[in-house]
Amino acid sequence: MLDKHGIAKRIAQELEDGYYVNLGIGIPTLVANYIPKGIDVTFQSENGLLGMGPFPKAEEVDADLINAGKQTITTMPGSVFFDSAYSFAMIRAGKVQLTVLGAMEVDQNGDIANWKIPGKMVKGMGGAMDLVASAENIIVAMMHTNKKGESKLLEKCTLPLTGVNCITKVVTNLAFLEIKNGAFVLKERAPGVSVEEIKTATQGKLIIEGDVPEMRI
Amino acid sequence: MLDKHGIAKRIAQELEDGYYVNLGIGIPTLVANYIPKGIDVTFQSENGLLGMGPFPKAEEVDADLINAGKQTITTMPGSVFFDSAYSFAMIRAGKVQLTVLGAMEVDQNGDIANWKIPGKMVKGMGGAMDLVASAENIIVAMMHTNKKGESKLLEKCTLPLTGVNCITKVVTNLAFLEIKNGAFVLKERAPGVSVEEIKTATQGKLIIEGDVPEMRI
Amino acid sequence: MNKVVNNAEEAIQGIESGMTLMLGGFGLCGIPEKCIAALSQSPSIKDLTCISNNAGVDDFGLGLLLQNKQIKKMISSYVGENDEFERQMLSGELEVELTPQGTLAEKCRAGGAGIPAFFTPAGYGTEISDGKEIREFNGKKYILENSFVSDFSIVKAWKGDTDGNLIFKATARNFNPVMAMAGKITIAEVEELVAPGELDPNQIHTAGIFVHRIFKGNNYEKRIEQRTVSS
Amino acid sequence: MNKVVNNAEEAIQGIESGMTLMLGGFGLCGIPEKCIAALSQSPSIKDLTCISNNAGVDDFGLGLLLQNKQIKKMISSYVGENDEFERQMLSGELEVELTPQGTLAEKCRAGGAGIPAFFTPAGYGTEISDGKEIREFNGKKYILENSFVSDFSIVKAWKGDTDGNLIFKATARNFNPVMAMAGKITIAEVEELVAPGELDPNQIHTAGIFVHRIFKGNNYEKRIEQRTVSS
Repeated sequence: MLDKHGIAKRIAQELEDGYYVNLGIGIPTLVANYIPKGIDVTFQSENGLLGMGPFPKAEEVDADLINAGKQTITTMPGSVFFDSAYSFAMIRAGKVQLTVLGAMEVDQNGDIANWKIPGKMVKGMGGAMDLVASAENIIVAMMHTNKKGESKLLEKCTLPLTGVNCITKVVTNLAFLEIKNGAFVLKERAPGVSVEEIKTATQGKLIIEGDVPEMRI
Repeated sequence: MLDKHGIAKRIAQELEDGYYVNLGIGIPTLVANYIPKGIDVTFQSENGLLGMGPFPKAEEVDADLINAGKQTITTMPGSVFFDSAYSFAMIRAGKVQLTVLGAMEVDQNGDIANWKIPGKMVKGMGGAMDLVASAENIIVAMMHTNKKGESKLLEKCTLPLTGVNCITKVVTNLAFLEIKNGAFVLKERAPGVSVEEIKTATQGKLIIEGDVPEMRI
Repeated sequence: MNKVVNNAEEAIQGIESGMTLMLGGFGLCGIPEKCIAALSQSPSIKDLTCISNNAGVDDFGLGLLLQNKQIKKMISSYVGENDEFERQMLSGELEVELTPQGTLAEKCRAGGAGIPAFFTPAGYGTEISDGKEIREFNGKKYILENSFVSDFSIVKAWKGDTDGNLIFKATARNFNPVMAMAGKITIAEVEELVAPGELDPNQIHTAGIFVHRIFKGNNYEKRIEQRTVSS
Repeated sequence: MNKVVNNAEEAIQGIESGMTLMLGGFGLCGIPEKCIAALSQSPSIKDLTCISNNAGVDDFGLGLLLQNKQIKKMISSYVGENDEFERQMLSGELEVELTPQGTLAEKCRAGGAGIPAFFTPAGYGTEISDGKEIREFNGKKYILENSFVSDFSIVKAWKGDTDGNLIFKATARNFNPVMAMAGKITIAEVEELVAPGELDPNQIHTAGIFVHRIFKGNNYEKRIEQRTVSS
């Protein structure tokens, strides 16, 4: 079974040299810590930065330099600042090659729900709807089940949607799955997790083809 | 009767302090030479400049610094360069307060034709259609009649249109007119020109109210 | 034509109850803190519709106007770092229109570009598309969104000149340039105000044609929401 | 990931007959003269659709491709400083789609912003609006225009870095930044090529994410169409 860092590590293996990547808040943010060696990726922060670096040292903190999570950050050489319209221009035009974000629910059609729970205070969708409507390659990083032990990989999302038909990959504490032709295709098991456990934890249609390898983290 | 410079001088009297102005090619360009004293106006060139200055000295010529007529120019202090989309953003949003342009025909409804003559090589509309569709205050600068002596102030334009219902004022070699409620309203006669001459040279509906004063240039 | 005013109090003259304001900033980064403070000192200005990506925190930014109940409606992409906001929203005192962040930015940019409406994919198939026109282009579904124009846009820049040309710093740029475009009247507060010609004309982010009033603010607080540091 | 190529010949690899190209520039100002020259040296590339505000002059800029009859269709706002252009257009060899300049710029920007269509007032009531959807917003009539995307966009910048970030000079900026946004593949030729970090991140006009190939051109001619001087 993977912890948050394990999920981030597995997702980091999906990075390719030259990728422009947008990381959501939470587990996705951790992906930046595990970029494979020899690979050069550039992080986009939708509030207006390409080339986001790590957190600053205490003495370098600049209130005018934050990421989309409102955290103080730094920039890498070659970084660029721009306005919000330009930022979402590059997102909608598909120039951000990989988006990683968290979710409350994902379904077998690639629909995602991650912004609103009826009856609870709604904070808003931020840039998530623009991101999921535009990126060609979207990986969801989340726990396989919710706090009540219910599957978050569903036949059909029950919560208000963030986007439809958009998620291509899911990495959870239990497995790496692709979404294809209306089903979750089990590609890899997390270390020490059996196919049976994944089956039990997955409510949506699950396709298991041959021997499912264990992840190499 | 006014020459080109006289037309430009009369139009310059319509400038107000703080105006952002776009001048078309030909007579309109001359308006910049007659800005009334004490008045501060900023010229916009739709290829991407706010704060256009006069032509450069020979040794200052810069191929990267031209106006919309493709002429080498200079900038004034406080000038700004921008891209074509931003340039037409300010035009369409109505931030350019006065547009002056030439025309082949104008009619009593404020329609204008200035880009195309059937059967002749068509060079294109450039930015004219955007300008006339957007500016609230558009002055046409032109001769009252064409080379054949036919009126260019018509009941209805006969040439392909550049814009409809958009021209508010016309300054010709003979007169200063406003377009209102489907008619040309004669506001001023050019020096030495009689109301009768203007009537004869105007094919569209002409309204003459009381004594029509002579321009003061 | 003088665009320079002395301070935030002068800058906000003419803002009246019931108006629609745009306010730049992302979180507390790049917000026009001087004008917001001045508005909060004019509690008779009420029923405002505020277009702003976020709604401040309880005691800073738009939170100050919420405390005074000066805001009738917020149009934002993400809110609720703010207890008073949550209270007013849940009690129904405050109307909230949540809009995807990119759509919000594009609505402002379009309004400031004379484009009344445009198609965007964001929110298709979600409740955001309810009641909106859907159209397919090249096999993909898009929503028709109308643009925004404000009575007053209030932005914060790093440097400005007296002609209203603006330069923003780092990610404090965010919504400020597009909101500056979309104001019937646009107010800019800046940290440094210089004479025309002192800013490089190649390097200006907002052209002065979009800015009607400008002033230098003093002692910016620039509060940080999430101070994250590395060791 | 290396975006740097050695020269224009390498940069235009992959451009094939029948493709749609966008080419920056206004008149001869800010045109990608090195790539245009390289294309004219590859006369087997034909039937191009070229989106460019103008069409060059007989012996410079896009005029070179016209001489070679490499262009099937021009999409421009103003053409005909060019005898060969006129001849091909009148004989029907060359198809020409005239588009208002602001609409042309916005079509490129929209294509590069993932906006497939937008409403604009330009050309309403003229032949430009023939066959297009008309809609009224706030009492004014607008035309629905579709956006443009190119197979290759070719732009010319003043300075660039090896990540593809670009800075333009003066009015040589014009259509270049919006066309850079709208290319499936975007090529930038620059006068000065530097390492990442040498350009101020606040001052970049085109973000490298939009640029796929970049090279330094030498000995730019920068021909002037109308040399006007004051005494």
